[in-house]
Amino acid sequence: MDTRFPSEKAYPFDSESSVGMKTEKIFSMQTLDQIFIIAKKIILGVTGHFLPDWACLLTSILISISAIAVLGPFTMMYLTLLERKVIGRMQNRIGPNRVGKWGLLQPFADGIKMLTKEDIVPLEADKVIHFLAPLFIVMPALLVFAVIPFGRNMTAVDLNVGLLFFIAVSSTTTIAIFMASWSSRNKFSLLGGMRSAAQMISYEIPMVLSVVPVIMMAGSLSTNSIVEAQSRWHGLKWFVFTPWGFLGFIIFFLCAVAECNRSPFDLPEGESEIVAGFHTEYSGMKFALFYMAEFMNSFTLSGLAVTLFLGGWQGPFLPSWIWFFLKTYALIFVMIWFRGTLPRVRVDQLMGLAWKFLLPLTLANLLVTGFWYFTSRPVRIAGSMVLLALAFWILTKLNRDVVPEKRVYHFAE
Amino acid sequence: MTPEEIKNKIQTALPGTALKWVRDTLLIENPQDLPKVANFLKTSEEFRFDYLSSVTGADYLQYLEAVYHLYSMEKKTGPFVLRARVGRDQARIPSLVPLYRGAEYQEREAYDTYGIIFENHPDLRRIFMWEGFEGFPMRKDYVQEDSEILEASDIEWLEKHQVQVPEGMKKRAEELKKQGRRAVAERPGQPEPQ
Amino acid sequence: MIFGSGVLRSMLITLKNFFTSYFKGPEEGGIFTVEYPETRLPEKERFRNFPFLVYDRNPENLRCVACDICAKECPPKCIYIVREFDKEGRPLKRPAVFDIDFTVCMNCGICEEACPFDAIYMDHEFEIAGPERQSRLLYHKDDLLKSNEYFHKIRPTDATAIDQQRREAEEKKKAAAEAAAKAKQPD
Amino acid sequence: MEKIFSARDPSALNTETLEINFGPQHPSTHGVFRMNIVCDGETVVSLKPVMGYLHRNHEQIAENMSYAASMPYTDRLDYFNSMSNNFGYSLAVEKLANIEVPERAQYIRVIMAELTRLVNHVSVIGFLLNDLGAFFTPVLYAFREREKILDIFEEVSGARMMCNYFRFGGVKYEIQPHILQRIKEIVKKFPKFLEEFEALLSKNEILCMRCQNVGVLPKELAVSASITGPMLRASGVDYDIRKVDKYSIYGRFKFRIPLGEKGDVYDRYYVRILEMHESLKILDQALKDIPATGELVSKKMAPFLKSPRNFKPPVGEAYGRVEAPKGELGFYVVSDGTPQPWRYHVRAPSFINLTILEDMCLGHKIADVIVILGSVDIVLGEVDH
Amino acid sequence: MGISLIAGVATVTLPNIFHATLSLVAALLGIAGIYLILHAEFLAVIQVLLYVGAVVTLIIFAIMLTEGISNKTIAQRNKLGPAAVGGAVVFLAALWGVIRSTPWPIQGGTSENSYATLASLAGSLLGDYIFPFEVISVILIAVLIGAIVIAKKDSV
Repeated sequence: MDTRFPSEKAYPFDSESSVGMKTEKIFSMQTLDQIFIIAKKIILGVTGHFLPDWACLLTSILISISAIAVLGPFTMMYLTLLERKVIGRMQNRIGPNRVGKWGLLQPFADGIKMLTKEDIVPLEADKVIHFLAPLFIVMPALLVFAVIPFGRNMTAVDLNVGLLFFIAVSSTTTIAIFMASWSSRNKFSLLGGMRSAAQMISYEIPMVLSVVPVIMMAGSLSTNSIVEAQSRWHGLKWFVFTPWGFLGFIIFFLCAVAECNRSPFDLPEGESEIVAGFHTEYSGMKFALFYMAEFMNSFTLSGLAVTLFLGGWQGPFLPSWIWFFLKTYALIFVMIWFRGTLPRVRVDQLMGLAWKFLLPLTLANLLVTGFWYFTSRPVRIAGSMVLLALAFWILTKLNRDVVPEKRVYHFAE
Repeated sequence: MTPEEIKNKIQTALPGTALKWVRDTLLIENPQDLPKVANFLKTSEEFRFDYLSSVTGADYLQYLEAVYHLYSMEKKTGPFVLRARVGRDQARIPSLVPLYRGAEYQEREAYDTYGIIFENHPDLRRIFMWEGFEGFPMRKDYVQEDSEILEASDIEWLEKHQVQVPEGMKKRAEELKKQGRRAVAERPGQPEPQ
Repeated sequence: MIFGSGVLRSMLITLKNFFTSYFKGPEEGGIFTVEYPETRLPEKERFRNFPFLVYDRNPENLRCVACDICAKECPPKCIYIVREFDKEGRPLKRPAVFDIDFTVCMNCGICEEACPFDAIYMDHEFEIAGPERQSRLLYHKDDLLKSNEYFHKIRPTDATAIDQQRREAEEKKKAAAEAAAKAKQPD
Repeated sequence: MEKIFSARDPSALNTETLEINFGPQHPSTHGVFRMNIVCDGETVVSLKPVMGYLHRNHEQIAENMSYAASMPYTDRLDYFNSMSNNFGYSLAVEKLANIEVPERAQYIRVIMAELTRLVNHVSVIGFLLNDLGAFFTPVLYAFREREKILDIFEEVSGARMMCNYFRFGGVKYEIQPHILQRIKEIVKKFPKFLEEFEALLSKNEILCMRCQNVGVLPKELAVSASITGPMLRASGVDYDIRKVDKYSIYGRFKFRIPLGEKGDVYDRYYVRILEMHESLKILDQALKDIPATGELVSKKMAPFLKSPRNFKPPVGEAYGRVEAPKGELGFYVVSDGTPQPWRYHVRAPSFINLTILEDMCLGHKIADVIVILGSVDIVLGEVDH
Repeated sequence: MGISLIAGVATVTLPNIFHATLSLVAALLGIAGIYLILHAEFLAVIQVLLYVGAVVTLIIFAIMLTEGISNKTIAQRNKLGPAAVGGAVVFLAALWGVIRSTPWPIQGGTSENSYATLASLAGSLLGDYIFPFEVISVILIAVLIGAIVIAKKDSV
């Protein structure tokens, strides 16, 4: 097991605090920035007096884990509320407003409802797998929280292959979806499972490839160093402000939306077509677990997009973790916005988009990044923009079947 | 064109068809001629009745009838109504589905409700009633078999609420209860007041 | 047109509605939800729900004469009337039983139209939900009776017009009776 | 070798064909409609509609009661547009008994029928988008406008959906000037809403991808299969009963019939949008020309309002049809001189439009089946009558 | 290690093919765990990504598309058990020679960056072994093009 938790590492904090001493304001800013780290340090410091070393280590692990374990479900609960509120507003409705002020207690009401609901297992179902599937779907969703840098020094496990770890772990979600869809012995579930498999495999490729330019420029797979690489201009030199980063960000975000089965790529659970897809036969808390996984995935994927392209926790004035959450929630808002606006694409169009459009575009992006790396400033901005626009235009021309036709309508008197 | 002229025109084109005007509609006396006449009406340059608006059955006690409303989408004329009569027992009429696809469900409906068998229909099954349903509910002599039966508990409930239940119904329910059977039929909306 | 511009355009529309929902009224893309138990839509006068029986002054004096016309005309046959008899067995002009099964009634308003005695009208009361299906929704005469004042309250225009008609009819009847009496007197 | 990789032949690639039961309890079959779909992977190989879950033998109910008493039952046929159902039925009976309808009542009827068309078309487009997977946004925008029109209906007839407003030879209630004023306002504001609605939908690439060249219905097949309404016109056949029969007073209004090009789902969607524009034109003219006063029910029929059972049309038969929003709605009524019709038949447009469902769906994906079904625009009250 | 062994045995013995595949997942995850213990994080992650995320997914996809597999009555074993055991024994015998000839250092390399880090892996792939690497990529492109050609055929 990897044991390099932030608490064991030497922070820049100690050296920086001397800077912070200069004025009261900056000092408080620093404290605020590192508030969680300090809290953890204090706890460890207290326990370190009367506990052996291994117990201290265990406590450190436990603190990190419990922070994530609380954050995950809590995010999920309030994301449901946020989603319903935002979509309601987009549809000129109010959204939940009966439980608590502005419906703030709605998630708890939902939770209680989910817990008290009857747990139905179909007669013909493969009971063991049917039971395991919701657990296996939540597991990777929680695991990937480990490598997200929530703020300065706030990464639970700073793996040097953090990015790959994220992608690898989230790719195992497919297996859980398969287990759910296969074990329910429902045809809608089965269709949902097959759709999900095809979708996950297809979208993983452009997603990974769209990340590659970032890795090329940052020179590391560790999420922390990627964030560090975007720290210039007072923490505003984000990768998204470069042509390749912009395109990569859009592609990555689209793939992320597809990866966590959200509209307009929510085919595996396309409500109007296959009822609820792979979780058709789930009820009660198991169903809630599927939902939890979905929302946590959208949170972590937004977090990763922020980390890779939007400078992570970098940003002026505000504490780092506030920046991170602001950016992440902005991306989640966009996801909800998608859901409130767009119809679902069809399964073959989904595949077509991934293989015929996004994949070549990411490859072009890769080449452009190389071009960017090896040329000097005035040339690289104009050149890469032109190249990317060209690639986009060629691909739209090649994918004629998805481009809308112009229709003319006649009138009879 | 006057009705007589139309009739003559059809008869000259299709010799041997017996036609008759009934209430501004053309009665085809031998139902087997129906596809011929319809085909003529659909294809002839003069009529072009290419659109079969409605197919329906009707029960006139002595005979069953199928009524076809034809229109022309090309010439925007119509309606031209064809009817064919068949006996209640041998209700067989050739289907118009080969000519007009739109007749498919409507003929199934007429079969379902009146029991008119459309020959050569590609898929003549019941459409609204369930498989295994007996009888043809739109025929005038159809008796809803269970309308007289109420469950004993229903009758109890009704009487408790001061609703009078006819004696016959009560008796029948009692009998069924004694036999240990539960009347399956549903309670008719509200028992008819006496 | 760049591929993707249509999607962006439709997203702008939803974003616009997201913001207008906070600032604008329901006419300009604001929230059009009516938070039902607290706020209600204005009641329309012609709104019809389930029928009720009108009485003048006191419940004994109801207009219904148990003629059974509404029961006959009622399309789903949800009205059930039994005429009242006096001790000698002569029929009285009032119902002993007047039941309407609201589970069957379909709010068509034909009873109101057909009634020759202006006795049955459609109510505005729609909050009749209850936990029990059968007994709660079978309304008996006592549940159905409502005063003419109530009728005036919910449907002022119709009620005034009908009162006017009834008064005229009454006067006509009185005049006719007087005329008949006058005509009789000389004999 | 070649045969193995041919996806056209389902037996070649030994994949399992799935038989799926869509409905009767399915979120997007628009009610209790059921389809037995056999599909290979996700491609539909065969599709058999099963209906009758909402069957209540409407025809027999009507044959057992007076003519006027089945008017409220026609509301329940296509419960989205009760006004046009009323229109069709009263037209048939008026033909049967030779009843003239007074001028003002004619105008009111046309106004109501066209408002109904607006209600139907906006909600159909909304539901179509729901079937496409948009999360209720178009539906709620559509319902926002629909509410306004339903408010008018409530104020005029007393009910929002089950209006029961038409009577033989006229209409039931007076329509006050302030209501007419409100209808005018709605008509004035509606194009703005349609503009927004179109901006949300018409050019959206995902919608175009999903709808264009899906569920194509060729002209000849459409005519032969007795398809009517916007679906027929989307296939490019110029046939609108308002123009052909000129029933009621439709002959007086100037409007055009939009025609589609290909007959796919997109055309059906767009033809509906264009039809709404035309309906607005009719409404504009009707609201301008409507006489300020006039009787509501013809003198011949006025006494029967109070005693529907005494209305006995002469022996004969009549077939009255109107251009309902979903297609040709026909009522075939045979009278034997008694207060009850001897034969009463409804030609339900959405029922007959379903004839062609399988032909349109074959070879498409399951997701397309839902969309095609949505574009056919069915209401189960009418399909299962 | 125990987990992956048990799961491996389960993979070949379970009567239900879907269960077998799931235990294959467990086995592969166990191997990834072994890599982790050996401080080969990159390898572990790649193991999960490729084998669990992609290969097994494809296997399951194939299982789901196969005719009658969701039918409980179909027998999902064949009679090749003894042959498989024989094959395994032969393979083990071949391995035995390799195991015998390998010098097993008592103390594994303690330094974690001595081998199998990302940079060194990249260096050797694109440096020392550039020729095999390029050959493999050419073969992969050929496979890709072949697949496209085959898939294109039926859409004509």
